[in-house]
Amino acid sequence: MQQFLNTALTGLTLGMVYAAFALALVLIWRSTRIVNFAQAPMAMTTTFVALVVIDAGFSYWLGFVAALLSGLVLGAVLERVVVRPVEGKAEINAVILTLGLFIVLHGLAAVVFGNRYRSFPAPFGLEGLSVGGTTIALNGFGIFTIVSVLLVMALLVALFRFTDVGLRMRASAFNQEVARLLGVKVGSMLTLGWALASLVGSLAGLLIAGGSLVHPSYMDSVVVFGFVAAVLGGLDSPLGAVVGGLVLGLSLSFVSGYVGSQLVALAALVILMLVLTLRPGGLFAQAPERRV
Amino acid sequence: MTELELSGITVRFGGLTALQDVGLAVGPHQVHGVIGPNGAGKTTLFNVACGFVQPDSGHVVRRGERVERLRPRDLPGLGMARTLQGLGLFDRMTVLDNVMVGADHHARSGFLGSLLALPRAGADERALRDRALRVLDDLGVASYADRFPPSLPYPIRKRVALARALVSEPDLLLLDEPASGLSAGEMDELGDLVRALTARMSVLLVEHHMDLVMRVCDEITVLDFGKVIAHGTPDEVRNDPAVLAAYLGEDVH
Amino acid sequence: ACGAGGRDGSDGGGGAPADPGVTDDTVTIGGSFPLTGVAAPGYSEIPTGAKAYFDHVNAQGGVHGRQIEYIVKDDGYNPTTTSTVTNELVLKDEVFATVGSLGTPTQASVADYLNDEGVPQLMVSSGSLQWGDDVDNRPLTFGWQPDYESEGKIIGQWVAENMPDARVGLFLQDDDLGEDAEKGVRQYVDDQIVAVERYTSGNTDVAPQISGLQAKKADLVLAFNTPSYTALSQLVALKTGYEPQWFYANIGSDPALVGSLLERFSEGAVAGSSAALDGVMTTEYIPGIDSTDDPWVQLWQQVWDEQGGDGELTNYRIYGMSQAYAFVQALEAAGEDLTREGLVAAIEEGGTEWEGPQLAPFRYSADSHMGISGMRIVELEGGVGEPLTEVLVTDIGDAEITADDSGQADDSPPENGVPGS
Amino acid sequence: MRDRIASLRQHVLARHLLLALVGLLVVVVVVESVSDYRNTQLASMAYLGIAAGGLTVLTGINGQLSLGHGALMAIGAYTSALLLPDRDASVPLTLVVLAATAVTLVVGAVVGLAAARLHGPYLAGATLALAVAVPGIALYFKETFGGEQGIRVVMPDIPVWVLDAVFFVTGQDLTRSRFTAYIGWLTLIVVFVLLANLSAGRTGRRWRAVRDDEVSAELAGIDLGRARVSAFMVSAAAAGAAGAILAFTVKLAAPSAFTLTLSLTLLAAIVLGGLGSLAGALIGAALLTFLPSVVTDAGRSAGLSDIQAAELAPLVYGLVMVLVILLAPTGIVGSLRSAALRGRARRRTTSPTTTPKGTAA
Amino acid sequence: MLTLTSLCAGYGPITALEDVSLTARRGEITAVLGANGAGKTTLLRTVSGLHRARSGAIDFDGTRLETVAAERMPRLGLAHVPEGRGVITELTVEENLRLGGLGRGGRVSSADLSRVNDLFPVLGDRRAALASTLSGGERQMLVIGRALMARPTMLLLDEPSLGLAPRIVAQIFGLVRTLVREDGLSVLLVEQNARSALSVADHGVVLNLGRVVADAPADELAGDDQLRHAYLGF
Ligand SMILES: Nc1ncnc2c1ncn2[C@@H]1O[C@H](COP(=O)(O)OP(=O)(O)OP(=O)(O)O)[C@@H](O)[C@H]1O
Ligand SMILES: Nc1ncnc2c1ncn2[C@@H]1O[C@H](COP(=O)(O)OP(=O)(O)OP(=O)(O)O)[C@@H](O)[C@H]1O
Ligand SMILES: [Mg+2]
Ligand SMILES: [Mg+2]
Repeated sequence: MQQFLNTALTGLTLGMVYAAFALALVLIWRSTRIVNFAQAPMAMTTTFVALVVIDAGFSYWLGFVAALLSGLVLGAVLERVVVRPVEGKAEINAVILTLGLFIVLHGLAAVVFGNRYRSFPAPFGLEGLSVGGTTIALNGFGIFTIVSVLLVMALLVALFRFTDVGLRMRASAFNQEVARLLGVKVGSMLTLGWALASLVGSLAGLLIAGGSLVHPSYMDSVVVFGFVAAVLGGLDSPLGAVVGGLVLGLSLSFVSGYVGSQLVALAALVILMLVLTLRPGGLFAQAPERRV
Repeated sequence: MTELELSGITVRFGGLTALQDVGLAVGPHQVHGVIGPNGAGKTTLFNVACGFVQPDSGHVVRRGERVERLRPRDLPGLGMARTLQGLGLFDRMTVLDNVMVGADHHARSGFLGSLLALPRAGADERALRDRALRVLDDLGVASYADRFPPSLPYPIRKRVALARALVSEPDLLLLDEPASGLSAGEMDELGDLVRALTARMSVLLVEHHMDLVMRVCDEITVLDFGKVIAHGTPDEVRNDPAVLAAYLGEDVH
Repeated sequence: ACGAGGRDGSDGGGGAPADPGVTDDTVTIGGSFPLTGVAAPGYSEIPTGAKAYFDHVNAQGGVHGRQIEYIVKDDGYNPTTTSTVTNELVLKDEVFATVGSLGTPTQASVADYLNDEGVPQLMVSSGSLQWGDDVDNRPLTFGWQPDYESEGKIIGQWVAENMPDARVGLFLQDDDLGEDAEKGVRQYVDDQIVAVERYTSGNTDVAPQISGLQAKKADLVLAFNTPSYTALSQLVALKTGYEPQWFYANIGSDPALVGSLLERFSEGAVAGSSAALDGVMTTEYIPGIDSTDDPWVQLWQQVWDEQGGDGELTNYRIYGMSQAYAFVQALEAAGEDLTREGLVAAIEEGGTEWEGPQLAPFRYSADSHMGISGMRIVELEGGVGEPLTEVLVTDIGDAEITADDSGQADDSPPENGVPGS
Repeated sequence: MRDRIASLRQHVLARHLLLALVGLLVVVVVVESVSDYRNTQLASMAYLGIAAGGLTVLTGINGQLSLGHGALMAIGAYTSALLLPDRDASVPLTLVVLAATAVTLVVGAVVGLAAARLHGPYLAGATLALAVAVPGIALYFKETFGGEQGIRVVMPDIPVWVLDAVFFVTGQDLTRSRFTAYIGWLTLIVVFVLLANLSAGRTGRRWRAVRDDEVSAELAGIDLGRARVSAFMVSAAAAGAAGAILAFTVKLAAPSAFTLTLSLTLLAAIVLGGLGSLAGALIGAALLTFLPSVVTDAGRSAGLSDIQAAELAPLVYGLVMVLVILLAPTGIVGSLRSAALRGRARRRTTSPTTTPKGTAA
Repeated sequence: MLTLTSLCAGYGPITALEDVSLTARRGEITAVLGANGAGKTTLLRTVSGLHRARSGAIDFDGTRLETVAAERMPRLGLAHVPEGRGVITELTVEENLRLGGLGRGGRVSSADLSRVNDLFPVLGDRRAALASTLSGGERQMLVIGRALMARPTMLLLDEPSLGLAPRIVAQIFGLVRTLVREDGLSVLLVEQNARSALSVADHGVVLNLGRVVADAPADELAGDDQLRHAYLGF
């Protein structure tokens, strides 16, 4: 029973972490129609920024803020300088470009921050909470993770559903020329999309890193599962990202604990294929488009 | 026998009824026009006839035989072809290749033929190419054969799209707004062409340009809000008060 | 063996030119390691240690007047790349031998090739059995560190004797490390084992595994994992309130590294750096960074200070240096006329006698190419291993476990740090 | 005009066989004149090239993005490894390659069926999951697939008649790495001829049509699902053959050889080379085979430490990817082609200005 | 109001506009006519900043537009209804409309929304539907309605009648006339359908192969048989 509970709880926090990453992907997808494969190394880089700040003797929260801000800047700069030329072009070029960025950032981080394991502090206790005398696999940081992901999701839903900026961002993503004709500063919107996404990605990085070990590749496995979570939910939907993350986190935790950790990726594939077979556009896909 | 008969077609999209109990029949060597206000359901009707939309009720009868669960890819086999309201050209293929795709169902050689480039496949390819070039020639656009559509003027592209439909040698052709974006002169040529086609096939035509419709159609069905509000010869329809009110507007053209 | 006749490496025809990689004043050797990628943290330091030691030897005039040139390639822990870079080492750089190359799947992918090409594959950095137990098929391959099976046996026997009532849980990396070790452990404590959990390297979420051990109420966990997983398992245990007795195999118990990793998470259990693993048991087969009194460690520190590059001396670097030391001994023993055949013969003949940092002797002979034969069990106190046993030696299969009587553990290094002088 | 087009296109097979023959000659000359080390690199280039050629069909010609072709290569490699367990195994290599191809083809059919309804990022996600899931199977079924260590591939002795024949032709003894290079490149030539045939013929045209406009393709009588699945199968078959060559070259089939990186490398190869063109796939494969070692060597000779030099390689590799996409978005072949077109346009003064991306070789 | 002077524009080696000069006066409908490929669309795109002129000047109420970014146009009071299907199909009908209203800066007024919904009741009915589900003509209405949301002072209309039923065409032209008359809107109207365009326009400009071949009051053009036959095809 306790094993079941603990497996579920770790699955829950893990799922939230995937969800955070997926939210960043959804944000970029909605605002630029690009799947950002470089999300993970971007977040890794900003996590290292936080680590530098914290190692310099400042508080965790200052490092936290530094990471988020540097994420914002990194996203904006990358969009302006590197990604701009491929936006609205062939999908695959953007894929390759972000993969290239992935490799470059990785290489740079190894050079700048060193290629070794480092520990990353957490602001809250790492010891599990104790409920009725037994310790459960949920600690202060886990709760922080859950709360912040839900908050980000709510903010994103609000941004896209209720605000003019959200509408402008979506318009820019879908049809740059028309958006421009309608007075939307398309360039700024695309930059904003990347900056915000990179901020959310940085948050994901911090949530994964907190109370664990980091090194230049520490986010790599999240790339796959975060992306799968986003696709499960249906890339366009923040709610879908969170649901997708949870579904994945929980199932993978159980597969790992009760079947075998080698099959975790296979389980992800099976879940994804089951969902996509029934709903080719993910769980929260919009109604299929009119074709003719 | 009719070339195509649609009977009792009803289509709903969620709460919206796009077509309600619509019927029409296209006779041999006839041009049958479908007109109606925007959103009346004309394209949807075409989509039913082509298998893009499965009707909630009603059925499609081709040469007296009822077609069950029609799919778009069955069209060439049924001797039907259709152009789209947009262009739908293959932008990264040459004009010739575009048209050869239209002729595809004439080819007999299969995957293995392609894989090994068997002589049979080669002969097939040559035959397709000849067909395609012939049709392009007929429409006066053969000189663009090795160009790519995005680099061509709009009217040329329209012709390429038409060529792609014609090359399958259908005996029922469905044209969705073939004249949109054409100049008056080009429209006249199109009218002549459509009339000429009736020697070989029947045509079902959706069009908003009344000059053209009135000139080429033998029979016209008028839709409004998904229902047939009038049906008859161009003259009958032209003077039908319901049609005037719903579609033509009192004073224009 | 080889298709085109007469190209065998063992072609003894008289007057043959010197073997590749050897000149009168140099010997070129190579190695492949994960310098980039997921496996790079830690492991990429091993060749820097080895290199520092070779530089030290070179500065003393080399071996038999030959300077040692050590070419290090990156394989990113991907066997495909290993095969590519090993080809490069053999065909382009024409190395005399590979030394210390790291990893089981990676080195397995080139073992046959190296043997076919007649290139000695020396002191592979892995505890798999396959480097030493198949001399007939791989006459040129040699292991170095104690194999995981022997380690499992030594640990298993100790547990059976000293903690017969413990409910034993196994925490295993899901590859030959876990597998070989389990085989060894089960020889002694098969009936004590209540849970076996395996994690896949690369999957950093080990909570389900730890929960599994906890659920089966294992109160002694024998863990065969890499150092980062030691830290991860400790963290998860903290989270789930699981407090068994931990016993980490040598490979995962780099106290300095794990301690520094855990130091940050300073809540309750883990306080100061070195104390992080207090009370945890492990094994030891070479002295590590925390044994500052050990003459070998002092030598390594001196070598690193003189020849090392950036960074501190670490246990990974000590590992590389210890390995390099053994290789220099082999060169020394092979004599002035350096040939591959001669080198292999020298290791097989004299390897068991060599002095060196290793606590137990090598098992090198014409029948076995297994490396270090044993280790002792220690309990970590302030980052230093307090011996719980003397040095125990054994071999794979049903070889007995005995106390080492060779006195190997009491060696101390020669004055200038170069063997044989 | 008509005649020109016709005559150019008429003899597809003759044209491809001629190219293949020229290719073969080049291969013999190159393989015989370079060192053994270069020959193993050539063998690596061959398997990357074969897989990239297959991916070109899928992604370039049929428009389906696959991030999982490494997994398909794994299936080919494991099949080969299972067929070559020891030196006495007498399965001829040709048969091994065919078996690897066939098995992967079947798997490709299954994956293709599942993938046929997916688009864009959803397809990318599914294939990405495939790429990471397949190695896990090898870990789980340790008994059969050897777990983390994988299965060794034991190459049979080179048949005597081959040795004799090669000696007769070239006057040199055939070394093992040469032999592997020959097998790799012969396979590549066969695969490329077949792929080029498909691409130039009716099948290729259908694939392209589906890529460019589904609705119009369907109206022309093309079964979208079948076109997609068949492209997937062809592409998977090529990946299977590539996997076999990989197994021959590396002499091991192990999960860590088929990481996501491999899949992404293939994708990078076809885009950098020039999407949709088989020549591009080959150029991309060459780039990715030789670039890392060239960069590492350069770094080392510039005085960097081993680790720094090793870290330089991916950095440069990533930069090349970014720069090619930014400066030559149609890849190397695409850029060459549009340069040629511009040259021709300057001579003719009137010609299409928008150069369509990616038409097949 | 809008004056083009010696405008030249093209695509690569193609010259689409050559030395075009024309004036669209305030409170008038100026029709730009010409055959396919005459350069009409290019003209509008150059005015609204989607395409850059090679040379020449564009003056809008004293502002030089040649270097002004397209996204600034709505604020200057220019609204461009692009040729073909310029709806954002992935957004709903209402989102498309609101986007139009945002162009001016500031918020979307519900009065504007209901005005457009009154003009095109279909759009009101289908408010929450994705624009991709609309029929061809409904999309055309949406684009025009969206442009009106910005309350422009000058409207650039590229083939508004494309795909519209005759009655709707009449309705739209009537609407444009009303706006011109009552709100002082100025319109630059590009049309293939010269006859109906000239029937509503005050002034007409005929382009042929990128050059202006006629520039005169609408009724004068409609009366010029030779010109009609040569360039307007009716
Ligand atoms: N897939 C769909 N989902 C929802 N509504 C749809 C869908 N397809 C069509 N409709 C609606 O059904 C009605 C009929 O559409 P249809 O395209 O058939 O009109 P049409 O007569 O072709 O109009 P037009 O002349 O403007 O092209 C329209 O109101 C349209 O918005
Ligand atoms: N993106 C483009 N690339 C290359 N040439 C173009 C492009 N757009 C237009 N042209 C060419 O510029 C010329 C003018 O085109 P434009 O679209 O302005 O004409 P138009 O009068 O609007 O024609 P239509 O009635 O077909 O809309 C034509 O020759 C056309 O082929
Ligand atoms: Mg329609
Ligand atoms: Mg136009």
